[in-house]
Amino acid sequence: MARGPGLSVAIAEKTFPSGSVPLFSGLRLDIAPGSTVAVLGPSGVGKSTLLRLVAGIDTDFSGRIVVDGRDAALAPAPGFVFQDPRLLPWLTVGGNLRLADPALGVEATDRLLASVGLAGRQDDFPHRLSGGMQRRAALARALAANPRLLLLDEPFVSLDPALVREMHQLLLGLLDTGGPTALIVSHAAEDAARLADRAVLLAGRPARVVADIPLERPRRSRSEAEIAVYRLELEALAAKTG
Amino acid sequence: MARGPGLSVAIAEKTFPSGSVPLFSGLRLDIAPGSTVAVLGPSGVGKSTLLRLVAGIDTDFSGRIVVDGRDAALAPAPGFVFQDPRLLPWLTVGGNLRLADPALGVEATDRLLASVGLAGRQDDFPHRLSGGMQRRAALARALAANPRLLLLDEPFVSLDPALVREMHQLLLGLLDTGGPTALIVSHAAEDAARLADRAVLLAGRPARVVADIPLERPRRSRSEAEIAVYRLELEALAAKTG
Amino acid sequence: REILVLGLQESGTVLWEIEALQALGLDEKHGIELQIRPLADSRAGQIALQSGAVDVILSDFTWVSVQRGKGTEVAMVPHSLAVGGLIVPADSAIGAVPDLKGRTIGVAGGPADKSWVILQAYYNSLTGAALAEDAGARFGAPPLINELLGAGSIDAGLNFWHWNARAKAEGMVELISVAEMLAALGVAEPPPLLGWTFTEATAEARGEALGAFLDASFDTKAVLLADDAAWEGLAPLMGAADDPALFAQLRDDYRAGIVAHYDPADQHAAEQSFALLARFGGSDLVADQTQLAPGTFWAGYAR
Amino acid sequence: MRRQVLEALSLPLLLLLWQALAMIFSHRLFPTPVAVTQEIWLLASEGRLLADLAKTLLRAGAAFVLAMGLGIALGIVLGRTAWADRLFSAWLVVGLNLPAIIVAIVLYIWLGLTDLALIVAVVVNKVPLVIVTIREGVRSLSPDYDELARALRLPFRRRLRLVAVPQLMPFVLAAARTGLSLIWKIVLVFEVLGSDGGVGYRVGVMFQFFDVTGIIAYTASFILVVLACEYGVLLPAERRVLAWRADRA
Amino acid sequence: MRRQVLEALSLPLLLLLWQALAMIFSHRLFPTPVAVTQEIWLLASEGRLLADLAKTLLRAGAAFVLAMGLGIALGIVLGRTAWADRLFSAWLVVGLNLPAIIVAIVLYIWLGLTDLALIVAVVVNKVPLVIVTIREGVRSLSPDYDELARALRLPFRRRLRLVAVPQLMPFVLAAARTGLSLIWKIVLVFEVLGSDGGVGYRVGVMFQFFDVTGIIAYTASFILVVLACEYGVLLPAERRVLAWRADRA
Ligand SMILES: Nc1ncnc2c1ncn2[C@@H]1O[C@H](COP(=O)(O)OP(=O)(O)OP(=O)(O)O)[C@@H](O)[C@H]1O
Ligand SMILES: Nc1ncnc2c1ncn2[C@@H]1O[C@H](COP(=O)(O)OP(=O)(O)OP(=O)(O)O)[C@@H](O)[C@H]1O
Ligand SMILES: [Mg+2]
Ligand SMILES: [Mg+2]
Repeated sequence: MARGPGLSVAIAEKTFPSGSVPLFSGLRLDIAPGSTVAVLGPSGVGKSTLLRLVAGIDTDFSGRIVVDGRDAALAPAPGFVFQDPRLLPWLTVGGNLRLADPALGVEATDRLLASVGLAGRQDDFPHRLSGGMQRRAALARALAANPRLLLLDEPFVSLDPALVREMHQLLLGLLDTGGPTALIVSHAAEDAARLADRAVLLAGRPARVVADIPLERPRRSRSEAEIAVYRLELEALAAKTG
Repeated sequence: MARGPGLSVAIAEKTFPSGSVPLFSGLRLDIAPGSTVAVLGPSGVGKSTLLRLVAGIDTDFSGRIVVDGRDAALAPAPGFVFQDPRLLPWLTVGGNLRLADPALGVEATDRLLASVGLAGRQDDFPHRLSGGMQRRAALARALAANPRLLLLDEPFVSLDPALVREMHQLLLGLLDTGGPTALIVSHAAEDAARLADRAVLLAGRPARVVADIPLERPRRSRSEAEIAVYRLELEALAAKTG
Repeated sequence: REILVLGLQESGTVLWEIEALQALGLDEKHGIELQIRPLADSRAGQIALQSGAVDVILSDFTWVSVQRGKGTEVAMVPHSLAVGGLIVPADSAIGAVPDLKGRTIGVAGGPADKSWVILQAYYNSLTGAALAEDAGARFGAPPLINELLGAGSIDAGLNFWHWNARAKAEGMVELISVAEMLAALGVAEPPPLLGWTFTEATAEARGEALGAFLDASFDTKAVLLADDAAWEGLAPLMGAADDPALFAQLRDDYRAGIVAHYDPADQHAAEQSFALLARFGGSDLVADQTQLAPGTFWAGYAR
Repeated sequence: MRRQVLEALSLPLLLLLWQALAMIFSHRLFPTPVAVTQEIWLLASEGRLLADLAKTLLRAGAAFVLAMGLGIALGIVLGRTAWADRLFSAWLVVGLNLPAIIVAIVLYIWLGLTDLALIVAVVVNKVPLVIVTIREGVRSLSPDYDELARALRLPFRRRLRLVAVPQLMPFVLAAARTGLSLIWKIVLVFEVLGSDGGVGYRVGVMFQFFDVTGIIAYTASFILVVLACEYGVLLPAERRVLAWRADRA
Repeated sequence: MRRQVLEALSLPLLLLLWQALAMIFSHRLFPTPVAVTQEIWLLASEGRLLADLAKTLLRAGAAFVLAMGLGIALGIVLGRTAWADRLFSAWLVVGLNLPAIIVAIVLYIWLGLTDLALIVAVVVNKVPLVIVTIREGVRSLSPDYDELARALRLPFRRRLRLVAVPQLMPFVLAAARTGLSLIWKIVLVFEVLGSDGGVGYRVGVMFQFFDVTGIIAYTASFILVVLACEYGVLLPAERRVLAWRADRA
């Protein structure tokens, strides 16, 4: 498979109609094709907004966000996990997956759902799922169309530790073989330590990149000890700004 | 302030209309007045459902749930944090707090919002808040009426580590001085290790209490080391069943 | 003075007579007081009579006959013989009824309108064919027919007399009146199509007042028939205040329809017309009756 | 199970109540359902009931389809584009409140006394109502799902079908249910004003005789058709489309 | 700013269009707005326009309040209690499709030609429409917020006001906007059938003479009142209640 797109984020200013202080002002961020970036930062700093801008959903800002040479809004659909599950309640779980890829066959649906621990739930409406199950369904939907760009807003929340490990494995497999570019927002340093090859810490208002750390050891070959070190490093960093 | 109510949960059977296997069957759980119980268990085991039953929201089960000698549905309003923020979008943040307590004054609102890091946001509509901010507003709403029973479904999700610590402090203060009875659902062993004086682990379908561990050291006097021990203990336990 | 409530269509031609009646003081003379309840259209009159809100309305004889057939005890005393006619533009190529073949006729009312039924019967008697098949008919409200005739979107109009009077005043020509058609079909005398209508309960309980009112009405008619001066005050009511030609047309056509005498024993013209209507109009016009219901014309009064 | 029983009971219960009331009052202008049924039979076998019904159904059906289609399209446009909504806000109010009689006069004069004029008049009368209802629906579409649709880059038609329509469904259903009944009522009025047949025309004729049994017979047969629509088309469609909501309850 | 400008332009634009069309066609039955304005002035100063308008407004207003109140209450009941909804499902369809003329006959004959009969007839005609719209709204109430209300043990009135009404708002607005216009149209019909004044009565009389200018003058003055309602009451109320939605956009 081809590598994921490179990203070039240059936000001159992003202010919400109601806000006075801009959320972003002169933010620059370049992301290499196929890399996985963990986006860290305190609650309310602008992480979700950044993902929305990169996804081309929110176009109300000055500046330019380029995905693979094209304007973000014109780039192909990213795989997006919103901060809430945002499943359409009138579609079954399977229907929600087919929303992302109308051509998704029965088998592919089965396989995808099984990979997030929801085997056999394709015909249930979302309200029959528990909170954590809904989030997993949302993750499955984001992956359904094999997107080249993954934008995941706290994808592992509401999952028990065993499931989190499973999801880590799932993503590791995907990131290494498929090579999509990924932005993952998470408050758990562990997620970054396992999945990312770069961590970006946002802080302040307007938000700025206060730390930009390469996690150089290729994630497949990281030992548990190395992961623990990364984790402690990131936690310490976050503690300073939080 | 008076102690929180004692709880006696005896669910003969709880099955969802669509489900075949009951979710609970012969579940018993007694909770002492004023105690704080962490409810742990894998995603989809029935934690949120248990909270709904105890809150008296879901009355479609056989058995009996007694809160302070009364049927759960007839007991006074608990402070409930749902798994999603569930703020009413047409009310401001202040309006959402007053939903729980119509008599809540301006000052009390200010104080409450400040305590969850949302000082000055009372007149914003919820959609202006970030995901983590909305969760904190929901927590503030649950605390607004000084309820004697707290039912918190993953209250610290989507918060950065610093905020989680602040929220821990907030709850610690409340639990120790006010003495409400509390059920806290969380996947983070840390939350239980710091706040709970008892941890209940649910697993299986029908869900059963597979572990019921007293955290005997009073939470105020727990050292960081003791907390770490508790945490590892709970994590190990969860790993076995997850 | 006894009070009698009349439900009358506002701006209807009947108001001309009432206005004259009051101007002549004939109500006082006959010892009654008339209260007019204005109505917006003819359907409102039927509702008003049935609900007891008024004592007397104006309606046509088929309605009364059909109501009697259905068991509602109403009766009438003739008020007017005025009928409509077939009207065409002055330069029309239609010179006689058979020329209607292939033309478009605008008919006031609907397929069950009395004039339309009679025209069909007349056409049939002349040509042996069915007019409804030979010509295109469009049905609509009376003013709409005049409007469409003026605009040239229909070739001929079959309208009520006062609408025809207006059309005539604007230069249209009446080809043949319904009375003439009836005559040709063998109804020698014009039938009294419209009459004062009341329930028999009213007739019984208030026969005297009713009689007094009918006396006043016939007296007024006599004056209107003979005396131009009585018309003078009516021009505004007739909507012809500044149109002498229209005024004269309306007055003359009105006079042509005035009922001078009433003998309940002699209803030959009405019975004949009813039978004709029943034969050609069918149940839409006369329900299931084939004969004028006995007692349609009130026996409690004669003039 | 119980659902079907209650639904099946609804109409008989109404008929029973009607019969009881008619027997208590026993007035010529208040016929019993039995009498009306006989009348329907009579009118259908010997009269022109079926032909009239067909005419009216055709007119009402055509007007319904046109009005709903136009109204939904315009409602969506006005709900989404604020400037158009504002610019035409007064037009809509005027359109809503234009009496049928004026529309009828204007159209009959322009288009003549034709079926086309009648159908156009009905559509003109009904469209503003559909617009208003659908516009409220569009205004209350969830911006969250909008974001989702944009993130997924859903093409317009899929977005409409999968995201917008399910949310608009309650409004469409309200517009359809009220719409069908309004359209038939307006058709009645226009048929009285100028047409050569149809239920409204015949009811107008019957009104001349105060033939209440006949009027009710005609009305009842039309209502039976609408009931058939409701139970045969609308309710099943609604159940299918709103299955997710029923599943939840 | 721009919002007000567009809204203020809406009506003049319509009048301009009308004037242009009237001048192009220049037909006696298509009066210009200027002619209509003069006619309004004439009818108001010398005729009975104001008295008629007052009568009709009173009737329409009373019927509106009653119909909305009853319809909302019944709509909520039917939306919440499935058995009642099913048991009365056919009744509602019948109620929706009962022609005005039948209701008018029955009520005028029972209650006499009174204002009471007129208002009751209008209410009977309109209530089913409100019920259908509100019922759809109630059916689409969020069960999540319901749970919240139950958890907070909100008493009935607060629950209604703070949780249910804001969700029902789009449906209530749709019902109110369409309702006002429908009620006025039905009042027109009933005034023709049995009353001694009011806009409908006068329009009926004017129709006898095809006094189109007069009819439009009467209609226009009523529509002006409705426009005043829309811009003076409905829109501001809507903006206040739906502030949260506007804030978001
Ligand atoms: N309305 C419903 N209909 C059918 N099944 C339901 C319904 N609600 C919940 N369930 C099922 O009940 C089970 C327990 O759900 P619950 O939400 O209580 O889980 P949970 O322990 O809170 O999980 P999580 O940690 O993922 O939130 C799940 O298997 C879910 O599928
Ligand atoms: N529609 C809006 N109108 C006004 N302000 C907004 C809006 N959406 C977000 N904000 C503000 O923008 C800031 C960033 O929000 P964002 O959701 O991006 O934060 P976040 O980093 O994702 O936080 P969290 O971790 O809590 O989800 C917050 O202060 C929030 O109040
Ligand atoms: Mg966020
Ligand atoms: Mg849960």
